[in-house]
Amino acid sequence: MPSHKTISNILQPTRRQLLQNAGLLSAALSAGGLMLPGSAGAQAATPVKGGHLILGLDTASSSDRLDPAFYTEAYMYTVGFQLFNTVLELGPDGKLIGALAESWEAATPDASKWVFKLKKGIQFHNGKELVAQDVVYSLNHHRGEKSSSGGKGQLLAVTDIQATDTHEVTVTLSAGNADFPAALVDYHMGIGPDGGDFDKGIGTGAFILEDFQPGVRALTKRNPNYWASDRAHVDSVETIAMSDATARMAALLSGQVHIINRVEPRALNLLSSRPGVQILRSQENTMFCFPMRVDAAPYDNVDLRLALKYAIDREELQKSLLVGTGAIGNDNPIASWNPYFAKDIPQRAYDADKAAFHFKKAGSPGGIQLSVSDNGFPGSVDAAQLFQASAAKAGITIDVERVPSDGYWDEVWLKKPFVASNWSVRPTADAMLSLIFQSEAPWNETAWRDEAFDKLLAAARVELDETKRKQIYHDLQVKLVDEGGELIPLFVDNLAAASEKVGGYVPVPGGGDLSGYRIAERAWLNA
Amino acid sequence: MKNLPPLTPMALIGLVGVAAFIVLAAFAPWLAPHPVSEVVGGVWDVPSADALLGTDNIGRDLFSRLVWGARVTFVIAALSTAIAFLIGVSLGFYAAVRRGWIDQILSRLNDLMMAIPTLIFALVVLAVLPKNMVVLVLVMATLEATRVFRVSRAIAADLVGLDYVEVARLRGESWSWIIVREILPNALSPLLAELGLRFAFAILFLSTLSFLGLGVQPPIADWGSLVKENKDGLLFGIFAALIPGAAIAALVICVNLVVDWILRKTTSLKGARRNG
Amino acid sequence: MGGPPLADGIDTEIQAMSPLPAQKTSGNSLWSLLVKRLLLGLLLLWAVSLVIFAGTQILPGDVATSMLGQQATPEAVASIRKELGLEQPAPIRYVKWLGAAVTGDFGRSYSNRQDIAKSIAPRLKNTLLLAAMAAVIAVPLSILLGILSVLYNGTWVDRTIGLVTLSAISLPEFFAGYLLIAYFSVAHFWLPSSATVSDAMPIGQRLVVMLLPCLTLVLAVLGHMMRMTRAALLNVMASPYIETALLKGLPWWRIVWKHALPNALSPIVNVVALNLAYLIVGVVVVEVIFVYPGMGQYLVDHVAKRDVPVVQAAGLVFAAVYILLNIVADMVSVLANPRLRHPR
Amino acid sequence: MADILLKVTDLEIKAGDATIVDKVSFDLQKGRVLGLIGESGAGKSTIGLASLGHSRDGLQITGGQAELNGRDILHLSKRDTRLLRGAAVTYVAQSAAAAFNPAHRLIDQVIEATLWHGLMSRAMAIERAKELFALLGLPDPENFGDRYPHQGSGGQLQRAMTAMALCPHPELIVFDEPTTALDVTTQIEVLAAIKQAIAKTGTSALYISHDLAVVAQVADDILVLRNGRMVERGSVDDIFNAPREDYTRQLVSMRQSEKPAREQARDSLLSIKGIEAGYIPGIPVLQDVSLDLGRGETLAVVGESGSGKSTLARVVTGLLPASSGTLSFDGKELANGLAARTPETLRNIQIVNQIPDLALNPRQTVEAILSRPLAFYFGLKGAALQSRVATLLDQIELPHSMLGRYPAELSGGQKQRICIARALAADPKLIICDEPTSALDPLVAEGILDLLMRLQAEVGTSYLFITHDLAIVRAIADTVAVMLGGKVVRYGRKAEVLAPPFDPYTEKLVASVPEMRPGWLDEAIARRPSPRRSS
Repeated sequence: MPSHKTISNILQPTRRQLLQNAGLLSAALSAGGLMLPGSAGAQAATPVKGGHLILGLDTASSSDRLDPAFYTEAYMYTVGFQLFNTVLELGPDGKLIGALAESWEAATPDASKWVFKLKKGIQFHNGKELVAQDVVYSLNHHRGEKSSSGGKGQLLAVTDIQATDTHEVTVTLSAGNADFPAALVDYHMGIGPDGGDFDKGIGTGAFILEDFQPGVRALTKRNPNYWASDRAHVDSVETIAMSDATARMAALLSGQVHIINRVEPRALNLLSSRPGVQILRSQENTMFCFPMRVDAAPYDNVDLRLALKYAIDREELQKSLLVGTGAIGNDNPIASWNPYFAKDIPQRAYDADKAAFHFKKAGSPGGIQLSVSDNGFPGSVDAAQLFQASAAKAGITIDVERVPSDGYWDEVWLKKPFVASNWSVRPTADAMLSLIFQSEAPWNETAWRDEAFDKLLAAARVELDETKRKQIYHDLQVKLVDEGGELIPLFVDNLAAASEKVGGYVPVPGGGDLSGYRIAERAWLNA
Repeated sequence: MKNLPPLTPMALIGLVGVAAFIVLAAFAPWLAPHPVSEVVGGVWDVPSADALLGTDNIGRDLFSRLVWGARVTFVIAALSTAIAFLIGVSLGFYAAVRRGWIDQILSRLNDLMMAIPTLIFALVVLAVLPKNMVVLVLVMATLEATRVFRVSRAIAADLVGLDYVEVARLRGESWSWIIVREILPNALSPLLAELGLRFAFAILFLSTLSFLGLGVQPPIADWGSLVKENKDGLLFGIFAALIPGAAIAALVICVNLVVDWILRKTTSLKGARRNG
Repeated sequence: MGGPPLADGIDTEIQAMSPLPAQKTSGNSLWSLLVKRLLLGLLLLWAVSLVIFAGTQILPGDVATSMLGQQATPEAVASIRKELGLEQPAPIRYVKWLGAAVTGDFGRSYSNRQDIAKSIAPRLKNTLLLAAMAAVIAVPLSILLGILSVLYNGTWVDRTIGLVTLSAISLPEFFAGYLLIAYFSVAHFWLPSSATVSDAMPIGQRLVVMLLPCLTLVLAVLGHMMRMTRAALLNVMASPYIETALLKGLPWWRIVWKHALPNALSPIVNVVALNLAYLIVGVVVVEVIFVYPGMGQYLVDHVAKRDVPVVQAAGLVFAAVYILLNIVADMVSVLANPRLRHPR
Repeated sequence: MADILLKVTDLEIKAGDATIVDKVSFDLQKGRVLGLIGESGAGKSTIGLASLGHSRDGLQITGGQAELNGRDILHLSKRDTRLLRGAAVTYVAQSAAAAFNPAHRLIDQVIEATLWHGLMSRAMAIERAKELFALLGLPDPENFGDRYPHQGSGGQLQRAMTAMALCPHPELIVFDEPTTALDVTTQIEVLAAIKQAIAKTGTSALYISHDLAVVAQVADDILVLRNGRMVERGSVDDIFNAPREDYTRQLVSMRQSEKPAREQARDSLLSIKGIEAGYIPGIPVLQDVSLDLGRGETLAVVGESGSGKSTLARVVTGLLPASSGTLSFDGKELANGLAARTPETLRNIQIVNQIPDLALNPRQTVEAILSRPLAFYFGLKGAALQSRVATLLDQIELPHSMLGRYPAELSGGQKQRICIARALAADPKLIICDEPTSALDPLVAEGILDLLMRLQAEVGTSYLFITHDLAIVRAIADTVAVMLGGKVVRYGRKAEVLAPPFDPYTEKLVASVPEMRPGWLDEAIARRPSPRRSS
């Protein structure tokens, strides 16, 4: 969920939280999971113990809280996963693996009741042993009217959570859902001691809180009796808030921090050209897009949409924005590595004539206003300018309106008809499509309402025949590419950088940046 | 303008620099080889025939960006400074001429304005209002007006005491006449200097606002935005990244040189000349 | 932000800066004068509080909704508004807020429910620390340079000092900051580029870490103060008593030091105050570039979050600092002025 | 003659290519006082400073020598010049109030040079200073030095400055118009003090002044300068009894004119009744002032600084509203305060200020300055306007070529004439003259006075004439009011006021006016009864 944070810009919690949840929900759906190619520098080598790991991360805020319910951004995810564990985790292969739970299963055939068996002998930082009641308490933390937790959405279907044994938790759902366990992977689902205050940061995590200054730094030291013996290599971790991209790079280059996130693609080559720097890449992790609301003129005209799709120079965008990283989009929300990706749809390229043709066909309407701020996606302002220029060559006038990053997701996104937006890519087609293109989806940013589409989507979810299923997804993609309001020029790799001393990085597909934000317990420092 | 000191080399440099800037701003459409946002090369290409100063962070011709940027920078800085002076000088003079409670009220209000942190003011206002040039100019003008008020009031306060102003009052002249005819002409040279300094300040202030993302809107960019766009390059010693910042500095220096020249004291170190 | 007000070497500014505008009525003792200034300052501060409160009321977007975001059901919004006391009319909220503020209670942050006073304190401390460090370097240095350039008025020394300081103020702060980083941190690994200080940090290391941001600030304020010092001194050097001193056969340095400086103090002190205020209030850019945990960054975070109480608190603190510094400056220049120190 | 202390030969000083001092030669014997006299621009101060090896900025000593005890002091090294100044040669500046550093106590400044040159120990220096304070008749000599400059009066400071000059036992003191800034009554005190001090210490001195009458009292010899050239040099007696040059004769014969006294007062134009006024509430500067000015007559208000005479003028103009009392003008009640007055009233009361430089807007041409009132009051335009302006110029005896000039391009006298013309332009019944001549050189001043008198004769304007100079009163007044401390102490027709029996103050005032003859001071001092008060 990259959202370039300039200091004047506010990152809207709500949207991101729920997107994250949705993302993980779907991540879990990839129970047939697939390994994503990551490009981590030092993987193979054997872990080295000890050392003080320093992270310089974007998106911290002085209003951050340790309570997982309020996490909204990479910075707190990374800090939170140092302190808290979740019941389940996403493995490097994208599969669900047990964390605090050793096993889990549906207790009823209709999957409306789930039983989680917890590992024994796990201790909280305060010495208390982990029991079922802690999990019950921690999960309930996200439920009920008063809770304003970002995890709330995950547990809406939950009707009851019981400690059915000292180390057994039983969750009852209003309706069957084979994918429920995935909910417990979510960043917000950190487990704390029963009745405890989450803002104290006491969990079962690999690291124990030493010092936390919101928006400044978090210092943690290794948890001596951490349950996962193969993790938590460094003695202590310092997570420093660095909202300025240049400052982050400077810190890495001057050896003040070991790892930074949110590397500007433009700086990538220069950065990687520096000795002692490795790039940590999570491939095609994010989709950059210009959604058009198909219910608003002039975008309600399919030819205009086509015109604009042809009028954007994707290569140029990739070259200038991503400096060759990432991949070119084809107005298709499904990433190329996805098994259901429709390879046969021809890649759309910049074509001024076609654009002009469709534009005329649409009656050459005026008043095409693209509202962007760097909150839409990093570089979206530059992208909009380039789009403007290339469209102009096709005789299409785009009026770029730069809106304040501040309040972008509140007042612009989903409100203005033509904006910039970004999505973290979901591992499964269903997740991606139902998230954005279902008629009733809250973030249906293109106002795409198509009953047939919805039906097919629902059908696919239960279709067990792979070929049929593949066909359905294919048709859906074709429809979106040809008629959809979503203009998707780019898929972006999440780029982080680290000193070459850092080992242990593994990309976690669908889990987001920095080894699914668990870099702290995975990384070690080579001498 | 009368009684300016003789031209010094430094002053000459300053004048030339400022003139050059204004020319850039005025003739941007003719001077800029490329449109503002046209991509002509790779990221941070070295200078070439096509891109005299190399290309910027997304491969646009830096020279063209600079030229267009000069225009934006100039327009905003000049406008805001002009407005600031319109407000600041008229109020400042009025306060000085009327003295008494009018002066007190205006001055205290001004103190109040100055006590409100510039930063908060800019942040709040620019957050509240739509980000467009008009708002930007007005915000900058308001903030600068307070400083202008302070100085121009001081200038006028000195002149008001002079007999020829009293004579005018005795004649029954209107305040406006006294301000325009008796005070303004004699305040010109310090005001001119102040104008220069405010203009320089406006340029820096604007660039800071742009750096904070509160500034100029695309596709145009002021010099401050250019620095911001290219700042990453600074770390890697990219030539192009240095230019916009250097340009701002050079311009501000030139303005100050001119100001210093206007203000050059004829009074000596060794004591004022008295008759004898 | 945007560099300190550049109004170098204008007599008029010197006068504009002269202490106790208008009311130079001698006869009233220093104490009554001090009290007068303090009361005036308080009055001003109160006025500022009004303006700030009013200003923050017009921040866009409803706090409650932006806090709840997508989950903002009317009921939830209502309950939040009640919880925050937003349903009360503004005047009442103002009075309550001010009443609490004078007791040092700025309420709790909307966004993270934390006691604002508590969270501001360390940030303010850091900001003050950085400002102090910069001032300790910049003030003596600029005054020294000012004196030097007067001693060597018109010579190459004077010109060089002038040009260097001028260049210093002419560099946009963030640009200067990045240049320093690029050179001292990235090109050579001499100084750390980020200044994330914490109380755990040993003081020595703290200072090292703060060196670059400090240097940037020094560059920003040096020129203004130096040029003002020079202008004020030159101004005084034109007065008859300097000639008297000259005709006593005193050497140049003594004339400048003993006869000119004491009489040029008031404008100098005032410009120093102005710049100190800037160091404290206007450093957000530097804080961002050098990742320094000070007030500015804190404030900006919360403005973004429409965290009204925080913005109000910060605004008030900043204003208080500004006003206090000015009062101090006034008093110092009063003390420097025998007319007011020893009334007839 | 006896051994020569200072010998100046063919001294030439230039500002750029303008010659300020042109081939001036003189010498000064030990123990004697040479008076340098001349109007502004005569180069007298420049010569004075040259004898300290100093030339003000923009001036260069381009020729000649100045030898102190046979040692050339014009071409010394910086260091030697420093050693000379403040030790062998010292300086007393015109305005001690400005020439003392406000930041330091007087004593420290008085002994600074002495200490710096290591001439005596601090204790000794302080002792010496105290003696000098006593010698110069300063109050409480023991502690006087602890005061700051702003705590002393003009006269006291001027004496303290003399003490400062005497402290290091100099061989030569340069007095640069030491009494010019003082009131007559103070001037006489200071003069006496200086004269006595010089006599007692036997120091030689250059005494620079524009006022021959003053110089005559202190100097042994006089050097008359004009436009940087020597006019005449001789002993005081020669200069007075046998002046060789016309210019000298003019100087000597000045201040003789007197306006014939009119026997009977005319009907009243302006009458002032029980006026009380002040700047700070509760502290009245004027108390119960009642005066009367007849049509076409001149009411001279005389008094020293702080007597409230200028305040009175401000009340009449309306710039300063009176707190009580009434003004009536031309039979009608005169509104109290500017705002309340009709344009007609404003037109009828005009003012001529003390310092013409401040009274003329430097950014306006003579034509603009003179045209404005004509356009403002009478709406004159075009030809009518021009011809009226022309006549005004004629009235003040200035060529029409002046029209295009800016004030900076005029001499002091010309400026003052323009001010008068501006007042005339309004065709007023009353012109308030606030010390219109005190900033001018004597001869120029006389010219202005004559002009005013002539205009009064021609157009019958009345003058309210503020001055500190009795000689001027004699020359222009019909009625005289003597003011002291905000009160009128003596008021009546000139003849009565200036004739005995006097009230003590007026007597002192009359006695203090320097008379144009040597030895006046000694007699005046002798005549004074009481031991010298500190002024």
